[in-house]
Amino acid sequence: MNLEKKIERLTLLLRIEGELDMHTASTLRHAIDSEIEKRGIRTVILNLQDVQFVDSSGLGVILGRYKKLLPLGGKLKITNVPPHIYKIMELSGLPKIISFYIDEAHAYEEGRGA
Amino acid sequence: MNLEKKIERLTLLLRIEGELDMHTASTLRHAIDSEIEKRGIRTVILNLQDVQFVDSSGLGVILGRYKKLLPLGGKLKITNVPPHIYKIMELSGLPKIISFYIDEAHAYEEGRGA
Amino acid sequence: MKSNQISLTFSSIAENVGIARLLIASVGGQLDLSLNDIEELKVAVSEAVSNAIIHGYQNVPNNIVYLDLDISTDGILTIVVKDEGCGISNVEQAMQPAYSTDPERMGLGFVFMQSFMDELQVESELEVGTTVTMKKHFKQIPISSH
Amino acid sequence: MKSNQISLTFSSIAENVGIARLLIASVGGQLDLSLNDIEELKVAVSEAVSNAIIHGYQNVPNNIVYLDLDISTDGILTIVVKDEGCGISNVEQAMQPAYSTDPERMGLGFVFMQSFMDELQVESELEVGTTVTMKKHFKQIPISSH
Ligand SMILES: Nc1ncnc2c1ncn2[C@@H]1O[C@H](COP(=O)(O)OP(=O)(O)O)[C@@H](O)[C@H]1O
Ligand SMILES: Nc1ncnc2c1ncn2[C@@H]1O[C@H](COP(=O)(O)OP(=O)(O)O)[C@@H](O)[C@H]1O
Repeated sequence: MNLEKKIERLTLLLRIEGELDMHTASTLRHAIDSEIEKRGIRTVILNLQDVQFVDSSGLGVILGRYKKLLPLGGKLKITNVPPHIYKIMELSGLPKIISFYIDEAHAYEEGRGA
Repeated sequence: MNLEKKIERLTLLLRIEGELDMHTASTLRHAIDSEIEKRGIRTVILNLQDVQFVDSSGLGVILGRYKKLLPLGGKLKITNVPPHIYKIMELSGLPKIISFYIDEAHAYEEGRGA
Repeated sequence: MKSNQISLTFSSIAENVGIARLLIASVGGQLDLSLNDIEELKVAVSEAVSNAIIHGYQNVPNNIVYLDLDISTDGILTIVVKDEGCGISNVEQAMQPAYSTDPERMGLGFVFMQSFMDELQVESELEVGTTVTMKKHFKQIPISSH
Repeated sequence: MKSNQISLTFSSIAENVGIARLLIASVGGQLDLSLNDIEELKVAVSEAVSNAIIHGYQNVPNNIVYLDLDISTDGILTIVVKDEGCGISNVEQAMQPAYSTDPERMGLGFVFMQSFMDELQVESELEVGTTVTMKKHFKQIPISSH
């Protein structure tokens, strides 16, 4: 897994590339949690365009970050989900809890208006 | 392995795609030998552009076809060899025996002139 | 006619989960399964192997995970994932959706295995280990004879 | 620190040679080897596994080939390919370039293994089988601790 990181004020954008499983999930968890703690990040946007695989370990880390941000008044947003990844997410019920956006621009926008 | 076949008079052109090992070598052998026997093919051109892997089983089948064509007054020609495939071939000594061409046009040409 | 049998055994470290997936994807490709079916097989294997490492061996690295594949000529792919770890005290409860003994996890591993495979069977004994057997039916393809 | 150990055992059929290569390529990728090194590992493994199937088991399908990988933390990848086949009567002769007992083959299998690996050792006993041990040195990469 590779992570491309962009920080803009209190928003962290992560472009994730590769396989999201028990091995890489902990790397992702650490990457997000350290930004929340060090910089007071409140909005996390995950661009999943180049994610090739996800299983329940990967989904668990995403849900875990959502739960961590919630009491801090923060938000987790997901963009650019490939269809085969969305199918797995749907089975997990994640889309009922977390907001999905078609692309990064839409994910950024919604925050600004509010 | 996939084979794309073109026959023009007594020349058989095979574009080989994929891995050339003990599993696929026998398919290649059969494809060439049956054309030699059925149609009296005398020139065989192998385009290796899309070969991703070759080992001594694959090279053995190529050398075997060369040896089969020789007493029939035929020719085996190889074109478009990717560098990493050429390295393995070089180690086997094959380029000292078999003629290599940069592309199909050059391989066809040489035969017409002679 | 004999079936094709492939076994992968590997140290219980996270890096090896990807190798287990690669193996099942490659076998699925040989069986001419659809990309979607292969994707689902990868998830099912990933869940079972992750469980063996995380739960069975509690992330202790120097243990062995067993992945046995049997491709029978009558069109059944059998996948067995085995560990010699701590075992499960109540298998029925463990298989409930959203049930997990780890608060950080979703409790969806068995749900995914069940959804993506045609058959799922879990045998476990405390202090002995856990064996997950999964089956997938596939269209038979003629065995090459050369 | 413990090494990573991965074993693949499989039926002696030609389709499985590609799976053996896939495994070594994946392990090579994890060790951050160059594409060229990975290519060479694939050839060496392909030769040893093909020999086990073709020569050791004389193409009879219902036998088992063993491929054991050991990735030690001191930077040595050990590859063992084993068969319980017919064995080699004269190993020294068998390893000569261009020597083959099969007129259709080139006798380059051992040459390729020798060229592409840092160490090659062949043990064989008639009617018992053949074990080929190959080693490749790699730059150590820090073991991830998460
Ligand atoms: N191989 C195993 N060894 C021991 N316990 C296991 C094993 N597999 C599953 N379990 C138990 O079953 C529970 C449910 O498993 P699962 O549905 O995969 O969800 P999760 O992995 O998210 O916890 C686990 O939390 C664990 O307690
Ligand atoms: N696993 C094996 N079992 C039995 N004989 C073997 C085995 N590997 C190699 N040999 C013998 O050694 C010879 C040389 O092997 P090799 O250099 O790989 O060339 P080739 O496979 O082209 O014959 C083979 O022809 C065979 O007689």
